[in-house]
Amino acid sequence: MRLLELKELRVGYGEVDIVRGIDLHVEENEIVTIAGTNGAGKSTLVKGVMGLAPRTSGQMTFAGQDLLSRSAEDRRSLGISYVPQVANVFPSLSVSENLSIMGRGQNAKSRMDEMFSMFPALGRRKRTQARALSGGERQQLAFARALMSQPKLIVLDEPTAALSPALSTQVFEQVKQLLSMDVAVLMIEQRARQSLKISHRGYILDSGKVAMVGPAEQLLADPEMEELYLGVHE
Amino acid sequence: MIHYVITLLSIGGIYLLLAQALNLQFGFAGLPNFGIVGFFAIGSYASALLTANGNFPVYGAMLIAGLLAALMSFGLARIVLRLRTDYLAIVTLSFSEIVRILVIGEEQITNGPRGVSGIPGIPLLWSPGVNAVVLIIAVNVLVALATHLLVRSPFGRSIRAMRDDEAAFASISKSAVSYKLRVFGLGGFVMGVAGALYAHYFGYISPDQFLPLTTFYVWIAVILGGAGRLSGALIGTIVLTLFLEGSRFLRDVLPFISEVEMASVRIGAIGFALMVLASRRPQGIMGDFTSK
Amino acid sequence: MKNQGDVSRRAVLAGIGSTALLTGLSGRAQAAGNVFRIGAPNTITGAAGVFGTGVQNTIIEMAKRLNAAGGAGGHTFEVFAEDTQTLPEPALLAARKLIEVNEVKALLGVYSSPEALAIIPASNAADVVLMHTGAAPKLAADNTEGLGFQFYPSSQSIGFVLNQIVTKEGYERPVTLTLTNDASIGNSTSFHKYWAEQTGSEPEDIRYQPNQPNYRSELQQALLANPDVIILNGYEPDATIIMKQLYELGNTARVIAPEFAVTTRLIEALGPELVEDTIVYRFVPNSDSAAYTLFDEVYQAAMDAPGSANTYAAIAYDEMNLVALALELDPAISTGAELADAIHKVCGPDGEPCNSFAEGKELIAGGATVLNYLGASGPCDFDDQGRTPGNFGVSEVKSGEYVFAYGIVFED
Amino acid sequence: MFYANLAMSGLVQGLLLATLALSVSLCFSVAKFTNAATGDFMTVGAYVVVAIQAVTGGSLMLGVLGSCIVTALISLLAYWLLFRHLAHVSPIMSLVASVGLALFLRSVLSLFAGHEQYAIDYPIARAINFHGFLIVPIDLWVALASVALLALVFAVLYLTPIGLQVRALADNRDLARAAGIRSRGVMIVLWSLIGIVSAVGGTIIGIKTVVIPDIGWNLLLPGFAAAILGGLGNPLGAVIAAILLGICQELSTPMVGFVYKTIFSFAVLIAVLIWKPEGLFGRVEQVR
Repeated sequence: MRLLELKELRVGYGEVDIVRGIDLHVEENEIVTIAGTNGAGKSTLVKGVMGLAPRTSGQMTFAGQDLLSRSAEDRRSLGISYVPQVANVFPSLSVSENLSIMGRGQNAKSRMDEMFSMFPALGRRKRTQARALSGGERQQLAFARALMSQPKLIVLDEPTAALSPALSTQVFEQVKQLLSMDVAVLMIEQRARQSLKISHRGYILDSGKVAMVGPAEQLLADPEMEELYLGVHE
Repeated sequence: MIHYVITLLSIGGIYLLLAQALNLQFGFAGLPNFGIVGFFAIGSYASALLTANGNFPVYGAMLIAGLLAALMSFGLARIVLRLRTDYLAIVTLSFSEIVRILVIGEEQITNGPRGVSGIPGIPLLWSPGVNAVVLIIAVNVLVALATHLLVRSPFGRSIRAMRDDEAAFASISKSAVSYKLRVFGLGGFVMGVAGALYAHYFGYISPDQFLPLTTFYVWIAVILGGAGRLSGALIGTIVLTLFLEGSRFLRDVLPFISEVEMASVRIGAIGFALMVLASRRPQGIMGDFTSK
Repeated sequence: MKNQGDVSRRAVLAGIGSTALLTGLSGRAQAAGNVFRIGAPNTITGAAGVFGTGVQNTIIEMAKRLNAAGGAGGHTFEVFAEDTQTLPEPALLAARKLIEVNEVKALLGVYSSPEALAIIPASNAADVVLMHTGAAPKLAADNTEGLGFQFYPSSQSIGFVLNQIVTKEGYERPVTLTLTNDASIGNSTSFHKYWAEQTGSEPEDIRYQPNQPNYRSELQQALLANPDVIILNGYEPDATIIMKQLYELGNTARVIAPEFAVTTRLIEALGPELVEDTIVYRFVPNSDSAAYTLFDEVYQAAMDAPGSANTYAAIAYDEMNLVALALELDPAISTGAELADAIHKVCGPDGEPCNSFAEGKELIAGGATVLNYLGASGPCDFDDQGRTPGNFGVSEVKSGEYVFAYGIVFED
Repeated sequence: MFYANLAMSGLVQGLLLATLALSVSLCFSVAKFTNAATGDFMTVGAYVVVAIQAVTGGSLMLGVLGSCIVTALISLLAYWLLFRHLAHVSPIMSLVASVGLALFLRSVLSLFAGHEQYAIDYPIARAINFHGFLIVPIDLWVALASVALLALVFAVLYLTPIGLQVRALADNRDLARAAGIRSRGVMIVLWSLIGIVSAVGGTIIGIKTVVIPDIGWNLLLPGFAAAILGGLGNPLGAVIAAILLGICQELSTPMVGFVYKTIFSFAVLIAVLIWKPEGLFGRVEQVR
């Protein structure tokens, strides 16, 4: 089933459109990568999807329901979770507070325990303020927080942005594991090659428009793509 | 009637100078200076103390007053420029209070709370009151022209670019800092000269005349008119004056409001206008006339 | 999102335009027969906001009463009131507007030195009488046209009186608590001079800033000198806080303060116990005087509070009476200079004494040409520079009431 | 003993500023602007106490409780009619708008209550003397009320689900929204808290001083200084900074005198910011 579907989506600040008409979709249990140069409008697109941009127009549906008319706060209950770039946890909240913010009650309690067993490092530091966590732990917390609400889709904005290559590899592993939890992933990545390797499909943005789209392997193999957006082999 | 109009023009003109200076600092360079009355006081006292007890030429004193205020402004900016804008606002506000209390405390120099009297008027061709208003208007025109030229110069384009682009602001370069310092200094100069004009116009100054309320009035003028526009400072000052002075006449046709009530209503109306404009029309009254 | 609450430029300008239109329509004083126009630029807001309303309402109430009683010398009074914000530039603008738009002939109830200094060149040039409570010596020098009347006794005379009180009561270790403003510093400095001349010692002087929430360290410093009397030179709000905190800190030394600081409102707020035995001085020799009783009644009507709450209102009351008496004496008055001359003729100290406008009117009808008006705020005598000599009454607070003790006359 | 008494004086001074700094800091932490109307909220709080005392015949307790309700309502109204619309403009614009609100509140107060002073009725008592160390009974109550107020604020912030949401929104607005936190509910809690802090703070200030339209405004700048020193948006830091500033200010009086003590906090503010631009207990904001 088709989860997220964007048609002719435009997103912008003030009078300028950064995203200038994008068609995009994410299927259930699918990992989709969005790559592109700096300033191509990747982050703005995600903000638009999450309802956090000042101005969004076009069509946007989630599991058949209209998204545009819903506030950012409503999107979570539809089943979309968001992990922004860098500032992806609440730094002054403790680890367990970061998780419990996503929901309370019996259900949440058991869900939290699941998270702690999934990320044991977090389980050991339940009462620590998130600001005191290491970069890797923080990233884990961000994932755990996003998973708390049992979403159907997780939107990741450059999950490896501030991480070392070793940690990045770990993060990509985690993203792959999400599939086993029945979660689809829409991911923005600078490390497009690595990201596409674990993705089903990919979109390449340029100047606010989709420049290329296709199955991940096909994009990885495309020589033009190689030259323009992926650069030399890492 | 003519003297009332001249007085209005003189006092309004001094406020307009301050508004123009703030417009330069905040409107064009995005620097929120809430210490206006401090630089105003520095200029005022410098010129007054130089001329009150000696034969120091008034114009020379006014120039020194402006330079001193510019120097202080430049110095303060050097210290606080790297602070975020909210902190900058409060620190500059605190600075102006420090100036005022120093004036109260350093009695040997400033005569303390008793103020400085016997400040000579502005020597020119006509009577003292007319001299003042002519000079105040002339300085205003000069400042407006200078600002106009400055804004359109490469230097002006740089500071405007700095103000508009938040991202570029984050990666603040060395030259950007020096631009900002210069703008802050320039604004300080104009405020200092305004203070000197004020001192020579009234002939008497005391610390009570340099309360933060003056700073807020100037801000009100700039926000009402629309920051970043020459016309904004002018219209804002006129509207502010209309609120403060026009309401005196309003009461003559509304005799059921006593002056005691009117005093409250007048300030309340300014507060109300400020709230409405800031929240519903942040670009100010003149916002639509000039492009962004 | 941006447009949702937008107010259009047109709407804003229309609003301003209509205000301007109303402004243009107003301000034209209607031509009536013998209307005498009085300006009241008072401190409604700002630092002296606690006094201004009482001053202004007293002037308005007096005009109403005088008009009801048939006016003065065939004139009825019209009062134009303004707020000076206790600041010189709004004061000057208010005065200019009153002089030129409302064509007033006298400005009454002007409060501070900065305000009076800003106004006096304008009032001199326009031939308008200026009655004020400024204390700066320069005001006498600026009174070039003889149009100024200074109702506040000089700092020198207040220092003299303070010295007299301390000496008379036999205290040896006075300490002054001085608000950092022109008038209060002047009073303390003057007292110190007299005290030093007399005893050769310099009392401790503690300067305090207005608008502080907590004066404990200042008061602790004052009490450290082990004073037997504390001289407080300040105003009602700070005096209320200081009297309260002095008591809390266990002070037993007596306090001397002006009556406009230790007001009835202060006594009411703190309760009689805290203020018991405080020595207060006022510019009026005796609050049992006939003029004071009459003023008290006017103030009650104007403000619904006892007149002792506001010395400056008593002064405003006297200012109105003097103007009215002058007009009664010389109904043909048309210039400020003539008004000032006539005021000098009715204020004393020579001439037939009178306590009110009604009494003076009778005396004038009986042929008197020189009067000695004895006012609610003092004897209201003025030298040719418009200064009032000091003539003070000293009271003690007993069970929350002022009890008159003795009078002191300033001698240079 | 001299210095102990000065320190005591400073503690009282600090407590008077602490509520104001707390209110400034609370507002900044979530609404992200410096609220210049904070002092005038306190003035409103003090006037409501005076009014309720006049009606009920002098009950201070009832006055404070009533003031908490009324001031919280006014605070909420200010959010609903004004600050809600300023969420997307620069913080300087909000600051200027709050100056407008401050002027407006003060003029409404003076329109109805005049410019004369009022007093809050409480039993005035002499200090208790411990070998020269003086403790004024009302100061104990002031301290108690301040601690109770702090406890209330921190209980709401740290022990309730909505408090968690308030802190989350303060930390990261976008993330909080994506986590389904509705800012409206959080703002209602925030502005109610600000109103309650203002009511109690206003009462304390009114008790120590007199009630005139300017009392809150007069304390605003030192309150700002404390809030910034504590690291804007860090309520506990603000309270600690206020108390430290108060004590240091009073202890400094033998050196700097009573005139300059009023700018002590400003001088410290500038000095500290030169050394630590984010404030004593502030944290470097995360890059967004």
